[in-house]
Amino acid sequence: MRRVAIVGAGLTKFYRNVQETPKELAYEAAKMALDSCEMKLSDIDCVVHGTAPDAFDGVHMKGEYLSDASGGYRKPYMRHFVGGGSGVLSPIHGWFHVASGLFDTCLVVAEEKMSCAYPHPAGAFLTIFDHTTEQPLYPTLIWIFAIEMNRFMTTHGYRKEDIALVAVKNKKNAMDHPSAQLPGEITVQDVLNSEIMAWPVNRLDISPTSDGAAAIVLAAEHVARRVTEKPIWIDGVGWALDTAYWCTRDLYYPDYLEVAARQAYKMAGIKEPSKEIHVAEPYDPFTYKELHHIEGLMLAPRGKSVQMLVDGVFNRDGNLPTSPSGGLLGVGNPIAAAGLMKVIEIFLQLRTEAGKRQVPGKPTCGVAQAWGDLMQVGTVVVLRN
Amino acid sequence: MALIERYQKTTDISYWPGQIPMSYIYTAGRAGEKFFREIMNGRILGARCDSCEITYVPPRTYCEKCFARLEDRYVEVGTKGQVHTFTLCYQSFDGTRRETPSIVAIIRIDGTDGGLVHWLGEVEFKEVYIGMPVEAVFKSEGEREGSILDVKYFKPSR
Amino acid sequence: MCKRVAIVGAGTTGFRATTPDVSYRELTYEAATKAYFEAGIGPKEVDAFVATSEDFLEGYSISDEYSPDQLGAVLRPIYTIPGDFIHSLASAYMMILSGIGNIMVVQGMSKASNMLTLDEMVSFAMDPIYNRPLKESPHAVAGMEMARFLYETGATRKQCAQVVVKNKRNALNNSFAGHGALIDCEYVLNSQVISFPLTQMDISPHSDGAVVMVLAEENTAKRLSEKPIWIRGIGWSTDTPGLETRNWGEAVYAQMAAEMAYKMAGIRYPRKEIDFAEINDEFSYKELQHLEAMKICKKGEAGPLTEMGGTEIKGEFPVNPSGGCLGVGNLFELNGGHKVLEVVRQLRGEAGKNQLRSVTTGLAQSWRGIPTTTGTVVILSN
Amino acid sequence: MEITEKHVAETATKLSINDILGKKVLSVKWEPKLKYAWDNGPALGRYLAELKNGKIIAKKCDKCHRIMIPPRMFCELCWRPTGEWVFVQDTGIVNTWVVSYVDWKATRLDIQRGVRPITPAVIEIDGASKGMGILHHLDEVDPWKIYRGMKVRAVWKPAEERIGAITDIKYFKPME
Repeated sequence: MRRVAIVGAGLTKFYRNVQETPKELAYEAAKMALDSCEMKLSDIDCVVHGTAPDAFDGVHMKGEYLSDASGGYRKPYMRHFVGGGSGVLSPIHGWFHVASGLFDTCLVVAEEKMSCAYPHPAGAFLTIFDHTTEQPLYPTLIWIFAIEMNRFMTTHGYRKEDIALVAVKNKKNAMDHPSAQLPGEITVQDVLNSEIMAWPVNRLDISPTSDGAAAIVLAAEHVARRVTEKPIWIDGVGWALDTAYWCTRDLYYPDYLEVAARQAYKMAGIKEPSKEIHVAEPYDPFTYKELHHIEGLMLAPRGKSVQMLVDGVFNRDGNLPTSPSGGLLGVGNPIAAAGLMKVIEIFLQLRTEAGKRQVPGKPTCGVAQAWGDLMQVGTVVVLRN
Repeated sequence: MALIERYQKTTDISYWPGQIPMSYIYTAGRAGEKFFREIMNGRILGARCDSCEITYVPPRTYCEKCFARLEDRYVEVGTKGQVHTFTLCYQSFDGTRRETPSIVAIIRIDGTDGGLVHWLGEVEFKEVYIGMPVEAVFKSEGEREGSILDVKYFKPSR
Repeated sequence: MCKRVAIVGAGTTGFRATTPDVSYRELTYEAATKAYFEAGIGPKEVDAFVATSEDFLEGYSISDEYSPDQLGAVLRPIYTIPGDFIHSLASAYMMILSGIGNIMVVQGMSKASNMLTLDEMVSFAMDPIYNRPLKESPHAVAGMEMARFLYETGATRKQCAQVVVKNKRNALNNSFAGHGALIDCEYVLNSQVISFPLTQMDISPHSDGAVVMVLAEENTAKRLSEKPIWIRGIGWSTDTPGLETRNWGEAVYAQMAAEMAYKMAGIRYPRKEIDFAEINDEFSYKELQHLEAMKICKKGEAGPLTEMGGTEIKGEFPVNPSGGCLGVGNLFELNGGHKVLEVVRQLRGEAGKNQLRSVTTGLAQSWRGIPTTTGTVVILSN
Repeated sequence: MEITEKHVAETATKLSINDILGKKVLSVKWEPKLKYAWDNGPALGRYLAELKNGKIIAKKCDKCHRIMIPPRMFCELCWRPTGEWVFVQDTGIVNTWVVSYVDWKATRLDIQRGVRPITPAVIEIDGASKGMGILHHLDEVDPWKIYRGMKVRAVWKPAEERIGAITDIKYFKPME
């Protein structure tokens, strides 16, 4: 198997509304990624783009629309898609391109401009549900999270005030992130007192809607060693989807994520994830989701993640820092771009280039993960330096 | 095939109707903002990449070939051009048939590698040819609102 | 390349204008059942799956959610490519080369008949700032491209019409095809003008259907199939998406995708080394334009060659023996799937009355339709 | 190469929605008509037809013996065609639920003025296999007294109003 490394990264500011078109956003991130490793567009053999529903940016076949701005002009260019998991599927899909031996370098871009959907993206969230058996009931995205959170809490006996600590931790971490949309020092009480959206989900349990883009450059070993002294290797990749009949699954545990994580760990030779992984970026569009995913990634035993959170294990200076970037709750959630932002955070952490966000102890192994669709997708990448 | 049971009667067959209810607002963007502000002044803006020797119309913040930043390379390109290709279209964007067809053309703005997709006016379809020189006809100043429709159409120029 | 990869199973429902008796789930299930049966495997033996879909064509805002069940891919590695079927094929091919697994499944599906506002959906792919406010039909883009193509190459409307006549006739002998017909050039030329010079008959009508294929690495392929069809070269490319700056006369995307595939397959003289081709003909002129872009014909040669019957089943270089998009139907993201399927059937000698004599290498090409400039090419050998 | 404030400063220009609506910056509006008629197929077609009759129908897999709702023509786990049709009850238990203060457009309900929160739930249907749930609404219940395992029953629309849709069941209500 060819070794493939991340050698450069770029990322835009995340805001609720930006002036830039989706193309212009994608270009900013892609350009920064190339500049970061002093590569030119002509050094790039192929391009992949990860972006979530067309219904956000409001362009049918938006992968085509975004192609030139992602560096895809007259190059092999391909878009991939697993809803919210697309961001972390991006390095995986880029990895195929390079590991296959067909290409030596790959530019990986992820973009999302949710603010195009005006007055709100509700129609997009409504139409993720089954058109015949569910949409006539007018469900919304928040419900499905609340449904899952409720099941997760009642199964393990978790308390809302403990889960709220995720928002406190991530928003604080985000204060050190230059792209962050919603950083801040808040308290558990702030979360509990924020307006109820759909019990058990309050306003501050939710990540914002955002506009933003992110990009990384992948290279095969012989190129990677030439362009950087600190290549970060993609050592494990995993992804899986569960059934679309989401009401027939027990939502308390993300089986799809465990399947994806086992695939990635096996490839990376990881036997005891909680010991061998030093820093993690689990997907946190909602507070409980970070804990749900920490359990799915087998970084905490089932039913024990909340105690570890309360004990400070997941703090930036804890034993197993999670979302040191500030996560989606703090940095923002331009769906696919947010997933790739998480990969970039692990990349920077392993290069000890995360600045004020740097976790102590020179980490050597990290994992980034995203989730998507109807509580259904797990995408996992294991990185090492 | 592959299924054990299939419909045996046409009258049993059914469908479920629905839609994706969405509406959008798109910002013109960094380059677009500049372009449409100039359109309101009756001018057309392009962006020049010197190393690729390309002039984009409409302007972009980037060169798609070399990824150079072009934001300080916006240039005015004039309002004249040539018909690069054209068609007589009887259909609207939603597929409905139109009584009066419109002449749609790609106008290659002189001295550039880009142009605009727009209508041709003040000309009969059978008089149009590829390479025909044309110029932009703008709405009157008070009517312009920073849109591609501030150009009414292109007409033959002498 | 160190590993060889073959198609060892191909299943389809066939293609019809409407499929009112089954949902998208059953449609894919049928194609998958046939593909797995042909390969002699069950879904549990598959290492990873690739689905092909575009949200607005399925009517979901996140269509990939509904991909796993009908492929038997629940809790398995599967992702979606919003591209052409041949993109997905390339993605699965790269997974095998990467060492992710030995057996991959690729799926594509069209329920075009379920889209009630199809033209609006295609319009929705245009640039929202510069193009959409004109409220012009996407067919105007095809009309303009056709006009420029005829202008640059000297091809005639009659030669384009001949493509329609040929493909619809070929489709009569293809039991999978939904739009076969016996017509003449006059019929095409006299049909209603949509966007001059494009007429109603120059536009391929759409079809429903599904295709599922099983790919395997060499050793596995030889074990699973007596007639493995080898992927010798595959390529994909995207030109600029902007209408304003693109090259209107030539299909550069097809040229670049073909060059990539030829290089991989070690092909230097495509016209000689390839026996026949299934080429995207969503609009009649596209078949001619693509033939020239892929260097199977010189510029300006495709029209006359077609007029002389050179691309007929019995011609010098058969093109679209299946009937193409004009005869089988426009399948949107599945267009490439149908093309690959026909090449596989020809190379296996299973193409029935349209079977070509002693063919060993075939080319399948696709294009993503208006307003894109994305093309894919795959070269297969038996 | 740390990514710093300096790097990202000019990558995106922050606006408020009022900058766009107030035309401080230029924009274009668009409302696409994205309409469909999805073929139900034999499984969902029968499901909807039986809902019109005031009944809930499921389908059984002969191999894993799951009685599945909504019914499907094939078992996605065993990868084989399903077997017999089975009528299940219109009662069930609450698996998990939500007390929602927002509707599907994320508009806040006027709870202060007495508008009842929306209470969607996953309801495991009696007669189907364990864990087989459907999404539906709960009503005629104090939202804060819903609990896991609560027994509920479907409240149907009158026969003449039923059209063959999931909404032929108005909602589920507690059995006590």
